[in-house]
Amino acid sequence: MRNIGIAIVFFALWLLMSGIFEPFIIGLGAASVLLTLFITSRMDAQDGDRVDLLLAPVKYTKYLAWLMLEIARANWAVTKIILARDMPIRQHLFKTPYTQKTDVGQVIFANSITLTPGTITVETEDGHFLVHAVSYSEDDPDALADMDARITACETAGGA
Amino acid sequence: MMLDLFIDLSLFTMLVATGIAIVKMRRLFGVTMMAGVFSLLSAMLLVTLDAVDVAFTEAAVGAGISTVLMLSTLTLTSRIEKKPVHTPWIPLLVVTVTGAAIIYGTLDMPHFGDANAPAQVGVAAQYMERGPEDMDIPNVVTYILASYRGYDTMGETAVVFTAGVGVLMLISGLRRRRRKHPKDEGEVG
Amino acid sequence: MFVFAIFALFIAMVLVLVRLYAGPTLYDRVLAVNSFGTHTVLFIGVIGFLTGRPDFLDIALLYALINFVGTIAILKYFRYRAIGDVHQRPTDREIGH
Amino acid sequence: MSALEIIINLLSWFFIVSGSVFVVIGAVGTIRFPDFWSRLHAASITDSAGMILLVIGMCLQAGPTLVTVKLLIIGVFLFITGPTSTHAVANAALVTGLRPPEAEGLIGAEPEPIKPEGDDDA
Repeated sequence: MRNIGIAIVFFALWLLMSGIFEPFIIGLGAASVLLTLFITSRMDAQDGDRVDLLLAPVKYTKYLAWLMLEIARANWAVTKIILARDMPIRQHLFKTPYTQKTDVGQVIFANSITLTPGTITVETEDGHFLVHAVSYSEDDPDALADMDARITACETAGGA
Repeated sequence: MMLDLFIDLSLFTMLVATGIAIVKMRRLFGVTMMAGVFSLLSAMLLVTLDAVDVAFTEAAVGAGISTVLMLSTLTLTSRIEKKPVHTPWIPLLVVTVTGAAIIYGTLDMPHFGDANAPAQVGVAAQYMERGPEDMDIPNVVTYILASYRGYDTMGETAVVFTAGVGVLMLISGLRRRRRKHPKDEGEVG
Repeated sequence: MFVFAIFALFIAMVLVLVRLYAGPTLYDRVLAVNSFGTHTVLFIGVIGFLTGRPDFLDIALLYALINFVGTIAILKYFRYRAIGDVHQRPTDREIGH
Repeated sequence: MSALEIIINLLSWFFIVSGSVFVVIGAVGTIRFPDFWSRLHAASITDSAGMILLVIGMCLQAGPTLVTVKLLIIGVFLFITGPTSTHAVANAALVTGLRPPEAEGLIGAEPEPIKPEGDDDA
């Protein structure tokens, strides 16, 4: 089941990247997809290290749209700082707790923090991230907690 | 046309500036980073010259592997380049003379994209004509390299592969030997 | 408009090169190279559109991959060495303060 | 030229020009900001706003072709790897002992001491 999904994704990627729909070329693509599948399944049997995407698709799409708005706003804020004559920088390193249960959720949270300019995830520790802000304001922890709650709502299952 | 010239000139200016900076810089880590940028710039030039396949190679070798290899080398040596003991004038003279000779040589070369250039009048025309029927592969460079010059390419690939394996063995061997001294005998990350 | 984008990318590249040369810390340089890599990817994409043949995007994709792998390799090397043996941590002087 | 084409052209003009402006602003920030930690934020403007706007603009120019698909793949890839490499730079700097300067009246959080051996989660 899982392998079939991987094969479909790989083959679609091949077709889209090559853009040539001739039998010979498509055959080569199929052969390389099969080879890749063979290698990945062997690797999987070796360490069993897999990543499961336990996310609700619709909610996650909504979250991405919201994130885009956030990115736009944050970009504008940092742009103003860069272009201001006196550059009102107020740097601060602070801790932000996370509530996601899955690895993927935590990665999404950490990357979302970094994607919005002005805040960068610097270090991951048990139960919280270290976040660096270039112009820290007292509302920042609340804004990050809001983002955290939104991502946690996207998770469908609570595996470790 | 003007725009092409402008793009080429800007890229070349940045390339030369990076080259001078590499020569001037004593901090070897900075040199490594500069070399990465140098390779990125030359790849951009290759793209503007339509040499897409060479740009591919430059991406994999120049920007990817060589930076990592240079960093691994940096772990084995010091971080600051030593001051040269000899005067720079004789090397500069040699380089200037060589450069002048090369530029003099290019005067005889055909222009870029000249249809009457020796490279174009040989078998190239036949390859271009017959290739699509013989091979049924849409990319010209690919079918010439993989079929008409198949043995040549195989030999090249073997040489490059051997060199790569050799370098990797050298580096990993050195690291293991150095690691034997401290307390952590067993585990090699 | 693509001409405008090319101009903007060139200006950005020059500025980043200045930062790369000036340093001062070694992480500034890594950051500059990473930024320059993003500029390269965008430049290759834009130049494809400018010349009317956007087939060069394969190379842009390859550069995106290589740039990421390269940056991670560089930083993994720093972090790993700093963790592996505390005495080998680069001192402030070596980092370039 | 139909009305739709004009609208799409205008939109892609808008996206590409604003993307270019953000790329330049990010680069200006890397020059103007006083220290490494603030420069990180400037560089991430290029990675997020500049990249996203330019890719969207190019997608609009390309229309519904395979080129758009490739551009989207590049965009998604940079969208994921951009912040990851920014994080990696910041993390390496923190681990090797480079601490950000704190603004007045703020006390920065100290990272937990690194376990000496075998905790390489990177």
